[in-house]
Amino acid sequence: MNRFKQILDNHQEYAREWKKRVGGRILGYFDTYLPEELAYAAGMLPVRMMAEREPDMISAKWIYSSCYPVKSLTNQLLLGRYDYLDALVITEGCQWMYNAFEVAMNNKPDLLTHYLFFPDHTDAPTSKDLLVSELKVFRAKLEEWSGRAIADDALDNAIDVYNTNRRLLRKMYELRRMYRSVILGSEAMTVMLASQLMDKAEMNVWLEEYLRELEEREPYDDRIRLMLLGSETWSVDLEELVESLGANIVVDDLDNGASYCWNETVALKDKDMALALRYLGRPHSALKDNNWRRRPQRIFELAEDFAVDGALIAKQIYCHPHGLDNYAIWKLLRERGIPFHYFERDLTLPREETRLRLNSFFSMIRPGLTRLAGWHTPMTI
Amino acid sequence: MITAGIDMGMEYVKAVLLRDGEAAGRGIGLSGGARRESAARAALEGALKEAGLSAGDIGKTVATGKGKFDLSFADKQVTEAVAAAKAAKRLCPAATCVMDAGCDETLVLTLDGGGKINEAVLNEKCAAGVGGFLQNMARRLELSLEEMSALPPVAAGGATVNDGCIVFAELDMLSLLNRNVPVREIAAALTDAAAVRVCTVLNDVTVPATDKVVLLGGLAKNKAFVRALEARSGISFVIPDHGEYGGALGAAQIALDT
Amino acid sequence: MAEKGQIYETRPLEFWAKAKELRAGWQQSIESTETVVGQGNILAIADWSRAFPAIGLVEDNPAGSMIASQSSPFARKCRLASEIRGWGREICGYQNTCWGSQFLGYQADGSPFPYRKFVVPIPCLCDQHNKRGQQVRDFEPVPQWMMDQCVYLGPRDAGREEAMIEHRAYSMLRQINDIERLFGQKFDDEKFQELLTAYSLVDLYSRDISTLMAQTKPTPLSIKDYYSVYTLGSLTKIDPQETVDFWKLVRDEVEWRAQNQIAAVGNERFRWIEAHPPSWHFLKYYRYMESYGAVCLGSQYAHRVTAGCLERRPDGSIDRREMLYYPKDTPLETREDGVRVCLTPDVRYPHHHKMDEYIRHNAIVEFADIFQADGALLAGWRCGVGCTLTRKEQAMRLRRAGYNVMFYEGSQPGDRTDLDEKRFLEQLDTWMETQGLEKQGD
Amino acid sequence: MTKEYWRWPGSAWASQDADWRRADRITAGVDVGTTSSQAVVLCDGEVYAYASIHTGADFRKAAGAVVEKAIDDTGMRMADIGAVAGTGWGSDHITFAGQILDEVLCHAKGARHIYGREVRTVVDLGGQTTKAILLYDWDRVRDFMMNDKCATGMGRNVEYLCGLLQVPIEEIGELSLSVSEDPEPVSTTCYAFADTETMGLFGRPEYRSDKMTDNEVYASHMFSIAWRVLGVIGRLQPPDVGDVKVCKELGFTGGLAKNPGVTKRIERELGVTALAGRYDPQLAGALGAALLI
Repeated sequence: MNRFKQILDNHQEYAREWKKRVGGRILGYFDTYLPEELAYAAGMLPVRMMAEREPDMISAKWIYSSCYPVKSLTNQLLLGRYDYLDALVITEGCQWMYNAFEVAMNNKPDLLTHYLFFPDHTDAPTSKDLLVSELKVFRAKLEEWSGRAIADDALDNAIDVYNTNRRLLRKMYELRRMYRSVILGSEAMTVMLASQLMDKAEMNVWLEEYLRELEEREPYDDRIRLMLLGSETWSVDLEELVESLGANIVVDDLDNGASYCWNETVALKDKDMALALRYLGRPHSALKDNNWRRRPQRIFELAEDFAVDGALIAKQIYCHPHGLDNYAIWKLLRERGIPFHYFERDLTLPREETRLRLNSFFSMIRPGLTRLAGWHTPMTI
Repeated sequence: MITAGIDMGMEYVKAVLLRDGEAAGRGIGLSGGARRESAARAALEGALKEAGLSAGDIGKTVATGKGKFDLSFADKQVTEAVAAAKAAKRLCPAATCVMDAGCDETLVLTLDGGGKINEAVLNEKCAAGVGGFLQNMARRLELSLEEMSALPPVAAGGATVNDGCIVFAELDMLSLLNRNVPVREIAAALTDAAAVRVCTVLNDVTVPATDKVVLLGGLAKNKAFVRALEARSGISFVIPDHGEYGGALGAAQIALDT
Repeated sequence: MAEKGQIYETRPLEFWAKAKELRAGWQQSIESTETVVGQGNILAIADWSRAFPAIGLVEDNPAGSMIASQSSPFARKCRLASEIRGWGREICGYQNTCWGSQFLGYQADGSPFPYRKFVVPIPCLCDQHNKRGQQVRDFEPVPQWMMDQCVYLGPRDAGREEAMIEHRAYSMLRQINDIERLFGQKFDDEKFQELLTAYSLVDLYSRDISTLMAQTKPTPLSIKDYYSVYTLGSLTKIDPQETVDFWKLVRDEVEWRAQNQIAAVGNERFRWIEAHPPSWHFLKYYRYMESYGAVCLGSQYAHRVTAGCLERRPDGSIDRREMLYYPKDTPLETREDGVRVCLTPDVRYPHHHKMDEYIRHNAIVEFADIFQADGALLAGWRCGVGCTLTRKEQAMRLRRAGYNVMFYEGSQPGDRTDLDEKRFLEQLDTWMETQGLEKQGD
Repeated sequence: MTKEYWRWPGSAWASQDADWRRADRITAGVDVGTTSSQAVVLCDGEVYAYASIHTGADFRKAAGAVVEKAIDDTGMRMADIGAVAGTGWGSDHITFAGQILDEVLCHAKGARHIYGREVRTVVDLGGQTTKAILLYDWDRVRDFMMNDKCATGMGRNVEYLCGLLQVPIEEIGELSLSVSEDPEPVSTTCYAFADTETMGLFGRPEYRSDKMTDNEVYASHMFSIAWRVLGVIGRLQPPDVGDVKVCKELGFTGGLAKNPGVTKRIERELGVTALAGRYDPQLAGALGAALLI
């Protein structure tokens, strides 16, 4: 566990060190719609850009009114924290991220950049064709950057490594599904986030060891089982706070959580098509879930499957897609009797305020289980 | 000729009298929203007393500040930017940049050699109220402003609060308080966050100034804040005496010049 | 109409009367015909909807800002209505007001909300809108067709474009087919082509108008006046031939004014540009600025083309930008041709916030140069993603090029939420006064 | 010494009729909030004494001080209190409490005691947080909603504003109600925006015609606070179509509940009349804690 935690805590260190060790190039990406396999096959290490809380005096000059994570990304890029990146790629998605991408593009002329149009209309019969066309463009760009063609077996290998990673991460979710979980939400999220920072081949080795460890582990006590919904996350502060109050997050529907690993690439002769189908077919982020609403139903199914007691919806301030999704999700959760608590967060988690919310929420949904100064909360008012 | 400049700030009203261009008197008073006009009269009264003059001696009065249009007896109103630039030019002829950090607004101006304003940048609304916030927090922490001003700088790796929003900063402050972090450390963290916030305005001009930057406004009096600001920005500010009277001084100078 | 500080002759616009007449006629026609009203975005689908006899499209942006301008208390109520149903408080005014009214079930005057009969969601222009359209179906399972808004960055790439156009053409043809089937209306292919031809003519006239505004000092037409006829023929649907005639009329009058040095604003001494459509309160601040003798020439958006419709040629002359808006070599014989013609420019010339290399780096500076501007007023619209994207950078670029730029925080797009009007006007004072300009005519 | 307009008066009360020495069971509830702290002492389930003070910079000190203040002059000592329950932001610091309870539960219980059993909607208007609580008509919390992070700090904001405007905090609510018609509220997003906007409302020549009177400015600010609270209340039971819906048996708790400029406006917008209570609404949290022991 500590290994993963270290990766996450020093989220830029791994890539820097990898570059020194392997000598390869690093490709930074913004959201999880990037078909990483292509970059991996081209010998690059795809690394997810992670927001970080630190004093920010620069981003306001370049970007206005964005969410705090994107301000942080802008800040880090301008401060040169990401100067080890060789390339920066964005897929069509969050526009705040796009703004950060543009700022980087204009301020770091040496950075190789690419914009990949990922269809917002994911379920048209022509969407896959368009994505294949975009993948070919991306592939050509990667080949131009590296000066050599992406070999078929390299791509096969990349797809295999990524699929293995997804399978292992799914296995971790299976362990969380057990009635008495052997893994805490904060641990699982740490692994999840670390996997977006690491070379997947190495990650897979670590992960296998970790899963073996987990199988040996004694399960935790009966805890309130929660589901985490809302915007992407970059730290496990919230999970840890939840755990300190006697609950556990057992499943999530975050774009960089469960949705990142939920489906695998199914082998096809046409590899671009195989990748296109994988990414079009993944559980969608709020932004891409813009035609027929699929998220509410998926959330309900996960809630049933993981037998959750309630849901926490934590939306980043200024995250519009999630703001617009609340309506349908709240409605469905209410109709089906799944209690939820909604709150906004930014990069700082006001611990006390959140603790008060959570205490009240937990004692509402399972009064007997709340840990408040060693006493059980009375059942009635 | 006697000219008067009155700066109708959000928290304080400041008055400055010039006798033939030489500073003759100053007066200050809490502005109190709706009572600005009477506060301004009182501040002016104070300045007149110091100068040994009477109201009838004043040849021309120019008002500036957020409430400049509330003053019925002003001959002219000028924006805060114009007044601040004038004051900076007077106090430091070589100034290339002036920053006016007050209760509510933070204004940064870059000047050319002749004192003309190249660029005027006002804080984002999300960064409003920094001065008032610090005072409010001092009150919450049961510190006087003097005590807050005398605090040592924040230690590296110590407590921090949100530097993006004063509303969130207050929540963080209360969390620190609940975790038994010493009040002085919390105050230092708040001061540092305010300095970071003010730095965003300083950075917002096309080419941020590095030298000969004049700091005006009430926050200039807060030593801990100035130290934090200098550490964060890397600028060594020119801090004139009575910097909080900058706007009023500029207005009085404009009354003389026009 | 002599004003204090007047430098140039000015006189009222004559096309005004005709514009009013057209607008009234349009108003009458929509009140008298039974129209199937759907939700969609004019940019992407207005072109086909008009070839149906009675299909109407309502876009949430204009609908929202119209509600907000009718009644601020009602707009506030709409915002509250969506907030309590879970919408984030940072969802912009357009969305909140329009869909808040749907949540309430009634409009500002108390009449029932006009529920849409179908919906065409358009993602991508702005994240605020990315999910727009779902709100319609949350209420009632009406037909829905999505229309992707494809863009790309970087050098022109014919292969990339073709895939995008195919993707969109498929959606559009399917929409037309389905509407014929579901609402029993016949798509008039001839009218469709007539419309496309009319649009290209209007485009030419409007570029003439832009050229005249840019190149004549004093400008014969201010953007304040231009905006009042801007939507005639597009959002305000009138007959294609009438549209063309009207735009010719406008062009001719502006040309005449330019030749005779008739100014839009008699005391013009400062020319400024914007970077986006103005917010709903624009009339007030255009007028306020005119009291300083500062006249607004509009934005790249207002002049209809992402990069601005004019360009400086290598020899220094200024001319219409060579646009592939309606490619000359494209035949316009079948419905598919028409659809492709509709879709091509959107892909080739992306909407202004997703810009290609050229546009990002140079366009706004070139625009300011061509329009002989002295400064620019750039708005940061709180919570408006698409409206605000890159605005800060543009400000920086213009400043470096020597323009005096005022960046201000406006309302949320669509309504007056978050607008601190007094602060904004004081910023305008600061902007003017720091350049030594004083109010005229006091 | 300039007058501190923002400082609201604390309170303390002890029953003159009852004698605590005869009580079988003495219990106390302590609510240490971000801005104010309250203690309520019960003798055999009946309110015997209470106090309310500014929390200040030391939560632990406040917790002790508020209990001391409540039992001051009664001859009772801390040791005489059989059981203490604590709640609130600083509840960790109530070292003498036997149990710590969550705020929603305490406010709900306290509100039931103050407003009677029929209360169904409890709106807690605190220094930092705003909570809207929906109760079943049996003794359970059905749901609760708390403010968005951006809408934090409304109670504290009124303190700050009163200091700035130099208007006594006890009066600003009434003053704001003396206008003939409410102006548009200032920014309903957050208090930072609202403050800047409010201070700008005091006059500008271009707008002399709509220049506001002082009371209208206060009204505009109070209205914006009320509006932010409405958003929290409405989220409890959003109807499929239509305006904000609320169970009309509504009671306010918390410090800001004593500001009619806020509560009356909420009542007006909701079309309900809030229940009248037996005790100071600010005591609800501490009272609830004491009752829940």
